Amino acid sequence: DPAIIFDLGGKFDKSFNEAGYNGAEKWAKETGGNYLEIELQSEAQREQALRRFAETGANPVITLGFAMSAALSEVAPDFPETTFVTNDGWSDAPNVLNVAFAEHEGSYLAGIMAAMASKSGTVGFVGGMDIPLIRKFGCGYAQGVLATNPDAKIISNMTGTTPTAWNDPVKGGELTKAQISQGADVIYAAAGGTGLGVLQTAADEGVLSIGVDSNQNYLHPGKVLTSMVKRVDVSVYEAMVEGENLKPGVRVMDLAHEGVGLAMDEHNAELVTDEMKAAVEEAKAKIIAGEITVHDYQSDDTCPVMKF
Amino acid sequence: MQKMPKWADVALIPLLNLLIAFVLSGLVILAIGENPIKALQTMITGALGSTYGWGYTLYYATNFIFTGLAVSIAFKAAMFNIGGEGQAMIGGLGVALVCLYIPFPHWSVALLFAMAGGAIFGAAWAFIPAYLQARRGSHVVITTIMFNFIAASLLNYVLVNVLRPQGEMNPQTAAFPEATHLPTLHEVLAPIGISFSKSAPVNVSLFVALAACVIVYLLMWRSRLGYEIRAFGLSQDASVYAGISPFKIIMVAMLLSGGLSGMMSINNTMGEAERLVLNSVEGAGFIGIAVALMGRNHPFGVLLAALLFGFLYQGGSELSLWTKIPRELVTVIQALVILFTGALDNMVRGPVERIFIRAAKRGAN
Amino acid sequence: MAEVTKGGQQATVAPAIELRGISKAFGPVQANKDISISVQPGTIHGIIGENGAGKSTLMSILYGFYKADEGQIFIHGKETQIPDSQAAIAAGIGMVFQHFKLVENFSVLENVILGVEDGAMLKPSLAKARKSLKSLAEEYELHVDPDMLIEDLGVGVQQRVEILKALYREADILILDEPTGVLTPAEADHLFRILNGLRDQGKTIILITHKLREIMEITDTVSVMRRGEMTATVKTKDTNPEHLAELMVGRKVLLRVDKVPAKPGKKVLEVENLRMVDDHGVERLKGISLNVRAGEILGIAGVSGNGQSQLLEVLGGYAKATGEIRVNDEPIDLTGKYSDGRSRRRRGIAHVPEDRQEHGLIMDFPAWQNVVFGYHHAPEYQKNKLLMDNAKILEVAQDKMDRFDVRPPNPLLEAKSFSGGNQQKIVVAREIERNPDLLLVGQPTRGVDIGAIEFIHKQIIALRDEGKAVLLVSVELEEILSLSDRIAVMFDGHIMGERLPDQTDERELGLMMAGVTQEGDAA
Amino acid sequence: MDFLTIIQIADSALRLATPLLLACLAGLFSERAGIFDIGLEGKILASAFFSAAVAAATGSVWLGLLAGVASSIAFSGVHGLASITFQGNQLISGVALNFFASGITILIGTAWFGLGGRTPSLSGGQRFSPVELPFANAVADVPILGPIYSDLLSGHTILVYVALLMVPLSWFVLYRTRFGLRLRAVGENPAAVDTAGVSVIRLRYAAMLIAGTLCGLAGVYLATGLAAGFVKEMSAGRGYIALAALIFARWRPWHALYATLLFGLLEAIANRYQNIDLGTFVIPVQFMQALPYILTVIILAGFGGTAVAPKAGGQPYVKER
Ligand SMILES: Nc1ncnc2c1ncn2[C@@H]1O[C@H](COP(=O)(O)OP(=O)(O)OP(=O)(O)O)[C@@H](O)[C@H]1O
Ligand SMILES: Nc1ncnc2c1ncn2[C@@H]1O[C@H](COP(=O)(O)OP(=O)(O)OP(=O)(O)O)[C@@H](O)[C@H]1O
Ligand SMILES: [Mg+2]
Ligand SMILES: [Mg+2]
Repeated sequence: DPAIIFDLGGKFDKSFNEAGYNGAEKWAKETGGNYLEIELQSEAQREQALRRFAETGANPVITLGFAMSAALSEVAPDFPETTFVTNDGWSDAPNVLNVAFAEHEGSYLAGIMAAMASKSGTVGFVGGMDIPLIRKFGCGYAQGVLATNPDAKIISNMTGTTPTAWNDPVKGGELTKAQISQGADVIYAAAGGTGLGVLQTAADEGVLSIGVDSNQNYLHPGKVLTSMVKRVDVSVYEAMVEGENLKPGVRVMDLAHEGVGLAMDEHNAELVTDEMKAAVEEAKAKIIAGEITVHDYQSDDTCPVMKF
Repeated sequence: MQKMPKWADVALIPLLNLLIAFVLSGLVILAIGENPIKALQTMITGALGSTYGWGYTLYYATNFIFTGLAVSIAFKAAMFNIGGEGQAMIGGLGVALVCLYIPFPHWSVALLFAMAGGAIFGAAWAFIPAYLQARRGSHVVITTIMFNFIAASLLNYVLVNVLRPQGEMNPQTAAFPEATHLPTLHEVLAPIGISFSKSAPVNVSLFVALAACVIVYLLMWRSRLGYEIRAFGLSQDASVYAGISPFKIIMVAMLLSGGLSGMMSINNTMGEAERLVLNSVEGAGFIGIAVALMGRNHPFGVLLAALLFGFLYQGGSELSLWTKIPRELVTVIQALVILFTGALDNMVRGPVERIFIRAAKRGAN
Repeated sequence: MAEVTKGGQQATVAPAIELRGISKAFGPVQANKDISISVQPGTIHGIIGENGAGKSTLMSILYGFYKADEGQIFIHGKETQIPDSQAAIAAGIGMVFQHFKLVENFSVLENVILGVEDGAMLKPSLAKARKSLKSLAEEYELHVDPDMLIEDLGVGVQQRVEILKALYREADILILDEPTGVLTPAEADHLFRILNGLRDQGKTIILITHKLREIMEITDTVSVMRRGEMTATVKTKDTNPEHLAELMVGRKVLLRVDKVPAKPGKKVLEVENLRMVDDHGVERLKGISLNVRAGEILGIAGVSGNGQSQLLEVLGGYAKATGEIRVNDEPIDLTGKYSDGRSRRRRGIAHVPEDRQEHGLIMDFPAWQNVVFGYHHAPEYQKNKLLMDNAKILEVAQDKMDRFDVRPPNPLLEAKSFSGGNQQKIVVAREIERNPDLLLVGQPTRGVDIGAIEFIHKQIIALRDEGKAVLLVSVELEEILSLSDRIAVMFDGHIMGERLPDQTDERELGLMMAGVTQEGDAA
Repeated sequence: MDFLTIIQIADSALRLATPLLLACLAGLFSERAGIFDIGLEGKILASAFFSAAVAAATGSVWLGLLAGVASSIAFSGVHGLASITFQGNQLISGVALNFFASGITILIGTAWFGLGGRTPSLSGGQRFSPVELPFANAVADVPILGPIYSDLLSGHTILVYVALLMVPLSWFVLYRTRFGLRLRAVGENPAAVDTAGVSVIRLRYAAMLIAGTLCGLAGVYLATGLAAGFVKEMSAGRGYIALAALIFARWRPWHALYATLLFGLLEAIANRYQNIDLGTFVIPVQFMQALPYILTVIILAGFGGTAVAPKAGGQPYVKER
């Protein structure tokens, strides 16, 4: 059987891990197979979970979150027979499939829509914690915004520095209010549970918000401009389908491979104008074609358009 | 004037308490439609059934011994140090700096320096609260709570902007050099022919922790300083009459407390992760409060309580690995254990005591 | 039904209080064993007994503070259940506890109405209480400022508040547990006048005390308790102090101190112009000058709260002050690094503090650890540079407790589980046995039974006869007069003057303590 | 910084202070009665969950409120059982309850809604909606006072006004009523209360009841007033901050208001001015996030003076050793 290891956020984090969970469930439903799973609770469990699952012959062992990188590099070599999958993480071990998502590209598109939907010319970004991954989201977003409206103003906030930063919708709401009072009328949330507070407050205050990771449009129909979906569900689903004979290596989940993208559905239909659609499609095409390169914060730990 | 034999006091009562706690936990498990017996088996075999299980149980216990001792020392001086969390974080920073920037010939030297680094940084983080308490009377509970938040911010900044290697996704330092690798129990025991799981993170820090228990015992119960700390904690007025300096005691107790919290990092940071990660402490500072209180603020009580929590942690991991029981159940079990062994103690003690006294009376006449 | 003859007239009435077969155990401690007494209405009944005899326990049971394991209580002839103090109050019982039950940071008024407020709102209750307090004050000359906070009142006044509490609750049975322990003779006399007044109104009073003088002076009947049992009940007029003392301790007790005349040597302690201001900025010592010679006892008399406590604190090293203090001609540091208790001890000053529970002992430490309290740095108690020699200390403790007849002689017991007198013996043993050059003693026999008093007095005299200097502070004029070789009277932070015990009397000292300057004294 | 911004920050401060204030007052009643309460965090969390859950299930926020308060009271009850009836260690009990809350809420939540402890987002009658104070719009244009009234004071959920009302109320109860007198007495010297013929036990349980209720309201406000639903661990340390505020306020109602408003204000400011760009470099966001706590310490040190806790605080009332 395959096994999946959810990160500390837990499989119901309404975003990243939950997407993975949905992929696994999809597979389970279709094939009727079942899979091993664990929601990590402590750092020391990372290695532990990998080993225990590998020992029991689970294959592939799918992990979510960049934080698994170190543990993978430790454990993978001890189980050459097993294929490990890391979403977001990285390991040079030969039996690891590295799935890399191009959040910056997805966020870039989100930025374009934000800029076009914004009447005030001021848009907001609320991140969970000031860590590289979140900067990657923010930086891509900012590039998209500025590409569309060079003199747009971007207000960026981080929620906190303790683990509760990801679970504080109240603070999320306050940050949103603060950004609105500074003129923001479209706000992109990349903050897990805290993001729910952002979307909620935006809806209450009558401004638009942009969800992240999973499709969160349905949370407030007609109030959520779109969601920058990260198809972890696809990655997990495919890995489970290929099962034993999954090939290690690198799999890039970018726009080209539909690994990231914007959620368009009935819930945000009337918010999305044709111009937006057009602009997004055009940018997407250009990015795929390489005519536009969205700077990836991770590549050099800098963001040309935004200070953190 | 013993109300009941010592063995009953130190063994029987706690066991009865534990029993109640586990029975209740069992009911909770039943309530969420799982099999408590199986769950208990999973926990016990998972945590104590193999050297592997022990390896993790002891690893967690090591953390809790340090933080537990830390809290208990402050308590003995009548101070409630809620700041173990922050002190441990900053201690980790100290350990990381030592390991990253000093080239070490051998792990033993590295360990000594890391211990110093962790202890000094941890103590430093306790210094301001201690000083403000001693000089300005600012309540140490507030200041240590605040310093937990401040520590989190500081660490977050340092790991994201200063110590994080370029291109590293995780807010964490580079891996420590090989020379600072602490031998795991496996590596320690293999030479003498005892085989111990090589994948368990328990390492020589365990021995440091055990040593710390003994040293703290000697300090608190055999040394002049310990005598003064305990006296001060029980009666400040009397201590002043006896010529004990409140300032000295408050500072010393808090610095020792912070130092011990900080030293925890040799286990989780240097021993396990071999790099400093953002949430390396993950609540051990708060668990320390429970451990200290349950251990009656006595080093050996702390040791036992720490083992118990190590067991709960490791047993809990196994639960979430092999059953569909959500990880939060473990938290609930911990809560019940703390509640019954710690706070509802007398619920059992009262009746038992009466039984013994009646027995004694009957014996008398 | 008992029959008493009082003031000539015959009376046959149900006893106001009758206890039958009361027993009470605290865990393994049998505090009261099958106790029965009955007290006639309109009389004052005294209860005496050694420390730990069970007096307070018995009365606390009557007042519903503790519940008896067995036994019945009859009030005015009819059986009454007293599960809690509320029931006791309802039955017309009031009690002044040995350790006051007052809320320190409440005003007198608030303390008085606590528990008997009428109505949910405070204002009316307070107003009403203020009025009746006035009238009570008139009636019994119990004057207190109703708005003062308890913590700002002297013990004497605090006790008045306790009595007022009882009267306000219209108690007709009043229990007083060692009321005079903390009072000056003047205050005590005042109290007795009040008690007599109450008796004449037909109220019934139970008085626990260690002072036979008071028993003889005011009670009609007296019971003696020993080791939790009621050993005797006699009419006061048919007995005498010596006999009572014997009943109480089980052996003959020497009630007066006998000592050889002092042979004063060189000055050990010299104090000049000592001034001290407390935390509230009040000047408590206003230029004290005195000296104590080797081989003499200087007694300091005074109403409590006139600076004696501060004087001891300064000399003992735990309060800062200005002026000059010399011990054996060496100046003592009053403000610097070495103005602490430890340095004082190093300089040969031992100190039996006024309050053994607040200062003298760590109540939660076992006796053996208390025996080195303050001297825990002394070389002989150390095993090596790092560790203390607990085995040795335990030995020393056992030995001291045997020689000082501390009961029970078990060094492993926590200090708090000893009765007051025995706690005091532990402190005295600790301080005297260091054989210091100068011994500071504050209220050495407060709340201590006569057996222990006799013993402690002997120890102090013995030390003085070894040629040590002793500074004795006590509110007990009797004690001052019988122990001291010289007497200084303190009032309002000044020394009013000095007297020799054989050339003065309680009257004169009393006047000086009240601040009345005598000719020839510079105040 | 223009006037409007000040209003907005003050507005945010008021919202952020409300849960702290309610929890702080809860702690105040508890500790004034001599029972330490570091279980505030847990009570807030439990109440937040049950209020949101029941509101979601029944569609009525008021039923949610009842459920939330009830759960918090239940927690207080256990705390009372441990620290009053069984004379246990009050700190341990508090710690245990905090653990229990963080576990049980998610456990039940998962079993109930299958959203991993989250409750569905609340909407309409499932949450408290803002109440406009009378003439809010009318006076809006009056300079200075207008905005203060219509933007700052008006437009909060009812619970905010309840919380503010609780301050004078608590003061009145504590200092003007028989109950208050006895409550304060029992926290200072239970023996005095006992010998005055009043039941220490009953008084302390009463205090627990009040504390439970107030803390419950704090949780309700978090989940159904500020946020729209429960998210695991959403109390996010506010219970501890409330505790700090309580000590800061030296166990006095009005000071509790000031202390919590201060915390709220500091947080609001930190939220509003998060990355201040000084051209050459940006003040690190982490610094701004730590600022409220740093300032708290500084202010506390500046104030000086020891905060004297109720004398009998923390020790169970034991008559017979
Ligand atoms: N609350 C209590 N818990 C346990 N033991 C107690 C308690 N109160 C008193 N005792 C014990 O009961 C015995 C009687 O105590 P009690 O206070 O009645 O004596 P007493 O005659 O009042 O002594 P004293 O003259 O010193 O006041 C003593 O051994 C004391 O240690
Ligand atoms: N009151 C004092 N006046 C003058 N010198 C002093 C005084 N107190 C201490 N000293 C000096 O300071 C030295 C060290 O102080 P102390 O007596 O505390 O050493 P110690 O007792 O060995 O300390 P510890 O017991 O903690 O090891 C003493 O040996 C003495 O010379
Ligand atoms: Mg007594
Ligand atoms: Mg010494």
